[in-house]
Amino acid sequence: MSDSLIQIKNLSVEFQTDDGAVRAVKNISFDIPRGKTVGLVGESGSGKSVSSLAIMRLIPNPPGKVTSGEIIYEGKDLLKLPEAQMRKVRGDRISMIFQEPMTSLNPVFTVGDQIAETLMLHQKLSKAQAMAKAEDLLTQVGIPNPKERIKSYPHEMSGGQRQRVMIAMAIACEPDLLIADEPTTALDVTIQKQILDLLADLQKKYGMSILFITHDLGVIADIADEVVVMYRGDIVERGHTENIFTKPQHPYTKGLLACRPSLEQNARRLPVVSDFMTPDGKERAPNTASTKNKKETRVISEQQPVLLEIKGVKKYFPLQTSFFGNVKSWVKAVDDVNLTVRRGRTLGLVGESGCGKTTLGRTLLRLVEPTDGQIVYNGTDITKLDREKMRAMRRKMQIIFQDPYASLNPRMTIGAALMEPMVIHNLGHSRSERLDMAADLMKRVGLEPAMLGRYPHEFSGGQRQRICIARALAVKPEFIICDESVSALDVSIQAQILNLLLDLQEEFHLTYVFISHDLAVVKFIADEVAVMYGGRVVEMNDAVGIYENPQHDYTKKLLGAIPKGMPKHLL
Amino acid sequence: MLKYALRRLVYMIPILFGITLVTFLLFNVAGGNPAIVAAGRYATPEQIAMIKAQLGLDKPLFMQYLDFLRQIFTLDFGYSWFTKQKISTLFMDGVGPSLSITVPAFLISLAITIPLGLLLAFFRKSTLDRTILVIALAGISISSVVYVIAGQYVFSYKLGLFPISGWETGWDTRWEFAVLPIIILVVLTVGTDLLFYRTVFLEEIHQDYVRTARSKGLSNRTILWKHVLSNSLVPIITLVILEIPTLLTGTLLIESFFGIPGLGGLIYQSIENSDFPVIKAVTVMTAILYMVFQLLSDLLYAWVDPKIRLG
Amino acid sequence: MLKQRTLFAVLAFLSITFIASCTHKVQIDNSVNVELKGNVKGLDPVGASDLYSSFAMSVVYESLYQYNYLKRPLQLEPLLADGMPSVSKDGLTYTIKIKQGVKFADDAAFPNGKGRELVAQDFVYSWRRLADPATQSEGFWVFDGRIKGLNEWREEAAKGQAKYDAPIEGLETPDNYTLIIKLKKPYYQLMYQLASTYTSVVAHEVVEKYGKEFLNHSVGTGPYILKEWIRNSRLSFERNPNWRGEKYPSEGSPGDKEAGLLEDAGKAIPFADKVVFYELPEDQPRWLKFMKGDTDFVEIPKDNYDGAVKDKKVIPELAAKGVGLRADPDPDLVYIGINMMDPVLGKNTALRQAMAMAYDSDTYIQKFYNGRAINAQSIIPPGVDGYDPEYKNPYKANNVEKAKELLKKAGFPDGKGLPAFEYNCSSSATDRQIGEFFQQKMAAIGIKITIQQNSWSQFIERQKSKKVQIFGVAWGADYPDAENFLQLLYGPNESPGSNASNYHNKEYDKLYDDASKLPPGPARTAIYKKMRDISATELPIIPDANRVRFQLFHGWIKNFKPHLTILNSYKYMRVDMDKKKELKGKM
Amino acid sequence: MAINEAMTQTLTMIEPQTIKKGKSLWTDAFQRLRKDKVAMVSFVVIVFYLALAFLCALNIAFPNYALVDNTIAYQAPSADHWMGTDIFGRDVLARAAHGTVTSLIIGFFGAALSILVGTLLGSLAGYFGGKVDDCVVWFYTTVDTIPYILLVVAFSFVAGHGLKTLCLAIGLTSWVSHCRVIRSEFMKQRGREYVQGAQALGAGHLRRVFFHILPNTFHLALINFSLLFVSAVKSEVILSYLGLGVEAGTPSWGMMISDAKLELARGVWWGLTAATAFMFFMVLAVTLFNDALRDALDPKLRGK
Repeated sequence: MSDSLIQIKNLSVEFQTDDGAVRAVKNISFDIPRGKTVGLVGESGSGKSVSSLAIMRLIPNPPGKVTSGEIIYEGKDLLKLPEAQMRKVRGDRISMIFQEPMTSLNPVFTVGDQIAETLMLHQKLSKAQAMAKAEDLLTQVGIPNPKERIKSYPHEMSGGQRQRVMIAMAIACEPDLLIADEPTTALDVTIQKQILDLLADLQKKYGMSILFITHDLGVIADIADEVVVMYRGDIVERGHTENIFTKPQHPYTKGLLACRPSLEQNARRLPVVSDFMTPDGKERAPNTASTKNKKETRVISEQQPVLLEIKGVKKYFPLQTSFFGNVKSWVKAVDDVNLTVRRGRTLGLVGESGCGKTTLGRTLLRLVEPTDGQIVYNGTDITKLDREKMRAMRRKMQIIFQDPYASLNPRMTIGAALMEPMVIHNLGHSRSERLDMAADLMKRVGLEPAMLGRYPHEFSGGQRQRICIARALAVKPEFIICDESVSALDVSIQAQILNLLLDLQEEFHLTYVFISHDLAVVKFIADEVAVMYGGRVVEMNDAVGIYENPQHDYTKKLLGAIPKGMPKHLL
Repeated sequence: MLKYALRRLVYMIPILFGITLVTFLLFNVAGGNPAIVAAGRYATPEQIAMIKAQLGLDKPLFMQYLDFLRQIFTLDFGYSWFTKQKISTLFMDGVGPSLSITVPAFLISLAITIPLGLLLAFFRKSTLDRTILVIALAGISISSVVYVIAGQYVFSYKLGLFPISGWETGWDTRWEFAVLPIIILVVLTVGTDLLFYRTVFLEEIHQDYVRTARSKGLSNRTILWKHVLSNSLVPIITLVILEIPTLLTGTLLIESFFGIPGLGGLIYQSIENSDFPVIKAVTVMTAILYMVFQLLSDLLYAWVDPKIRLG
Repeated sequence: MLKQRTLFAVLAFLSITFIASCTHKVQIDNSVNVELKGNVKGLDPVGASDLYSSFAMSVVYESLYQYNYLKRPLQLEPLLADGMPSVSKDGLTYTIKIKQGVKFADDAAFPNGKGRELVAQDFVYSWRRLADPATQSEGFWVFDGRIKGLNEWREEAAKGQAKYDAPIEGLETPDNYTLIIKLKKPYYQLMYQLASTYTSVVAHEVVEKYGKEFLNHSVGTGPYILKEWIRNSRLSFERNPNWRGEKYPSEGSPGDKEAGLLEDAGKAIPFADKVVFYELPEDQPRWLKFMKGDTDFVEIPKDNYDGAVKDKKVIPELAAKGVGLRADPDPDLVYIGINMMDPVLGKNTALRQAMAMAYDSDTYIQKFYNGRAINAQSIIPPGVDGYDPEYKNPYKANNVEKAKELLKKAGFPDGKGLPAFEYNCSSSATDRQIGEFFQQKMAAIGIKITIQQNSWSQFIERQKSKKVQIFGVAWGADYPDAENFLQLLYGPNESPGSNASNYHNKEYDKLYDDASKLPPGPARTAIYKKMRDISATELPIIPDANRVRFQLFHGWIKNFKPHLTILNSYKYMRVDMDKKKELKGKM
Repeated sequence: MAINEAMTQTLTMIEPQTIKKGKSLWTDAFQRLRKDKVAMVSFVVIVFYLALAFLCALNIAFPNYALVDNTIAYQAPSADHWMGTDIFGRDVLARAAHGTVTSLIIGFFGAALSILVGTLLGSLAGYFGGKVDDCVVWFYTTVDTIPYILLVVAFSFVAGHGLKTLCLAIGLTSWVSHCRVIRSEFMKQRGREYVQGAQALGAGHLRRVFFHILPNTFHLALINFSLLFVSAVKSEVILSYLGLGVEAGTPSWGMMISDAKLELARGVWWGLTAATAFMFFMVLAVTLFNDALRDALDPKLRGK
């Protein structure tokens, strides 16, 4: 009892929405031991963020309300504390960092001011003393030449650096508890590693407890001492990290662990949560037959001729234009890329944000006009085609975007969205015929045809991505670019979509170019993998080969940064 | 910064050119023949022709347009056709009274609406927010003409608190005449400004950095006054700067009704008498001022919002 | 803390100005305060085209003659002239003596700042300025085609720079105090023109020194000098220290003595130290300013009449405050003009007669002038020779039945087959209401009228370029002679001249030419009556009303006998200071 | 795989015709509107005004609005004339009621014209960018800098006075604000994935603009329409005061209010009160409804 810093006892939180009250957290209880890191894991909508906000009493009052429970800290129930005293706790004894570094810092104040503000508020330091302490804090969180950086503004720093500033602000008053709500989700995997290491060092140095909230089990394995798994507002499982990872009890935890594509195994199909648990939470014996068979590297056969050749493709964006408009300097987004894609196979394009993979994808479909180079599709160089011929070509090449919410017209029913490509390329002669084709497509991607009348906002992220796939299939394409098509989805949904893409590839022997920053996903789905960095392809090899013996040191650095997915001491 | 200012200035040339062209066409082509009016009650065709020559209206349109451009560059707009007064003096005489009504009203309205807007945004959806909102909307729903007419009748005549109309040029004596018009102008503008500021602050309050500030344990007042207000300065500056040129043209209604010799009255009078040189001069002057303040607001952006790098 | 401080600053500012405004001192000074219904354009005699500028200039500039302040009907008397002119038998040559020792007001333009003595050459200079095209003067009509050599000089001046030293045959100055005017044909209205503001005298030194700014820098021979002008708001004039002086008239018309208008007979004028003109275009502020006592007299707007006057007498509350009432008929005519060049209206006399018959001037006068006007029967207004009070225009009987018969006679029974006619007026609210009234009256017999409003100058322009069918307009006399109204229908004066109806009647024009050859007398009056009869039956214009000016004045203003044509009446007005102190307190 | 097979078998029996109707953004917005009491009250008031205008136009309601009777001019409110009579003895209440017709016409056509011009130019500038954008920006900055009154006056020089010119004048001088909004919205939507997706499907410019972007800016047009409607009704009053109002004789609130400048000093307050009251409730209703509409339609504000 004595070594736990904070006890949360049957806490529940409700939100008033348009159609009645929604219980986001259903009387959960867990403790946070002193000096330890507790990992709070669950998919979106599981209530993990809401619980952390409840500790800090930051739940926005008009819609949300804590309906029951206590949060005991140093003998006092934080929920009952008067606001004035709670303010003294916030930022001083308990502090918090958030997911979006880009918008969490005040854009119009310097970094130094924002850190100093906490010190001056809680420790009554003078401006000069606070600034000096801020400088020291910046060094602690690993920001180079803090003297100048103190005076710079948030927009002048990278995402990673901004997260470091947030951490500096949080630990300024050496709090007992640091709550980290998905701090690394928005960062690239290499930077994510540095932040996790930093948090671990600071924890040792100040002996503070950390409540680390994330949906990524790999990260939990790296950093957490204990794990709490949440599902739809309930805690389904709790325990030491090793037990959770080696001997998961609850079917949901099992499903969550299994459906993660991992670097070590070469599964042919990914199990999904529903393989382990019925929708109402009961255990289900998984028939692991289909998931057992290994994925062999499919040898290139004759039926798989070269479908797409990318020769010396470049795409430069003007950075600075002089007074009269002639460009002085360029951003080389895609710099002389040469690749080939064979029919029926999947080429993985992997790299961190800003490496040019998305721009390349858009250029292949001429959604963005290439500055130079040729794109030869089945023998014809599409960069030379005029509008009319290009339109015909577009039937064969399709794209699926990352953000399911933005890729469907919010004011068009799903049926209309599916039928639009048919109308454009006049497939099917009458409306009823097109309706039937649309119904087939819905079935094909595992959705009820009866939902054709619905609108995008009435579907979940995963369902919407299925609709986008169905829309792409409407024109019976040969080649589809998946631009980060699963990155925005929860792990379990991600697995369903990846399985669907593989089935479709087999059935319609489609050719994919799969773009992603998540190496594990690319390894699972791709036949060949190209690693991009700074607008260039630095290495290309088959999926298994790229992991076994990476050549280029950037690829090595990339692979090294990925959380192993198993607690360190077990590897 | 200078390069940006220079480029903005170059960008203004076509706009200024556009305005002079539109104003010129609007009045010279559509405006009819003012010489007839200037010839008086006993006009004869010869006299009209003579006056037309004097006013330079017999020159081809293109030449007239060149004269107009020359006037703009030398800022000497010649003489009013109707009153024969020098236009630049008319303009200078009018600026003083107009500004002494609009500037104080503008400042008072700012001093009321910004704190109130912040308050409403903070207590959004509360009864206080809804009641003040409905009152502001009700205020806007009554036409400004009603405020001016009823205002003068009730306050000046019935209650006798203020002089009915007239003006004094003395910097100490003019306030006696300016108080009621200022109060009416404040009442007219406070409604719309309050709604705008409330939406601006509402926008900012939902941002992530406010949640971070709250998590640092800052009090509501500091969050509002330090963080939210400083971030809302950009949209606020846009509105404030865009309103400044309108300050100059004064308020047509209030000036013509309270007998205040401002620019608003000048515009109304020149319209009534088809006094084109005055109309054209006032339009071009307001346009130039509008653009100068536009540039000013862009430069202010950079000072207030470091994100906007003026390269 | 920031918030409190700004709120506090705002409250402080408001309270200071509030207190300042309540304690504005009640000025009791020896000044005549006049309200003008429009803004003054400028103070240059050649630009005296509008009434308001003329009123303001009348205290500074003087002409050869002026109207006697009290005698009605109006009689001319010498002002700067030394006695009446001696006119040659053929009426073509006028010899005028100039008063000696008359000085211009002091001004920097004169050598060592002292106003120099007035000489005859000053008049020739002033009248050349009137003719000079560069001044774009609207007043040249007073001499246009009348004085030998002046029109030729004007054409010459139009070509290049006007030569002010070139001799003009018709204007000679044998010595400094004699002026000889030679006319092309007899022009009996000349005497009136020599009393108008257009022909008042200016000094060439002042014009040359101030050039285009002369209109803001008036230097004349009059009793007052300009002290301050806040444009579009207020002009104040102060007593001219070295004015030659003038006496208040010792006799007037019958009834003046009893009305106390001869108390100051023979005394030196001007009585008031200051004359202040307030430029107030809007009715409501003008009326409220008088009720507060800030101005001395006011023309009663139609909407405030019932609140101030009951059956031609001031209501008791105002009488208690010492407010008096004056009613003076003006030589002025409000009429509805019909464009005779219109194919339908112009050709069909019976149609015009029907419209006149259907029109109801009495209700018009009741509604828009609260009964303060006379139902005009013909083009000749009261107060000029040729006016016959008993004359009744047969077509002004306002008889709807007769009107319908006339309409049937005109070939359009109950208005069938008639196109809609357009009634034009200015954009003021009262003019619009008058338009609606006309529309209603015509609708009663089946004539459709649409109303087109324009800004004042647009309305004038459409009228002068013959684009209007029917229009509501008024004509104030420039000089007290029926000719000033009869010329409204004289053929050669068609638009853009003053004959806005573009009426051409050979017999009427011949009579007009004969009359202009005759000096004022019974023969000329007989011709005027014949012309009146022609216009009364042909009805190129429907005479509507002759307005009587009802003015309220405060108890402290003495010698108040206004007349529209007498502009320089302020020098005769006296302020009873202790009465003003007593009455002002009650406002 | 098992899951997919299971689902496909069970579903073949369902016929496509039994497609359940989805709840579009519009229905969702209107449902939320129905819950907002203030919005409902304002909606009822607006419907009342529309009905009144309709009845007046057909001369069913207040047919006596043009009945002249000079004997009873400027009568105070009494039993047979609830709001008294005007200068020609006409019933003030009837004229105020008929004034609704004029204001609705000016408000509706003025606002519709502004929306049309604003959307057209805004979409051109926002969608194509580059030279087209520069031209449109140049044009609307020019129009926006010229004082509003001068534009309306110049307009009435050319086209004379009257209801038609008033609608045109107001419509063609107040489209700039909407144009700016549509331009920035088009710029934002042009880059969105669903538009690029349509392009990938082979949709040309026309289809992308009319089927995709425009429907997603329609909610802005609706909100701006009610704002412009209110400003049109209010500018009619100011223009009537300046003598640029509707033809004399047509009943209009603007005329009644600007006549008050003459009548107030003589104690005739009912003309001003009637017109101001009628206008007050309509403008307030439209403004409150617009405020509620803005919250209901604006996706960002959902639930906050």
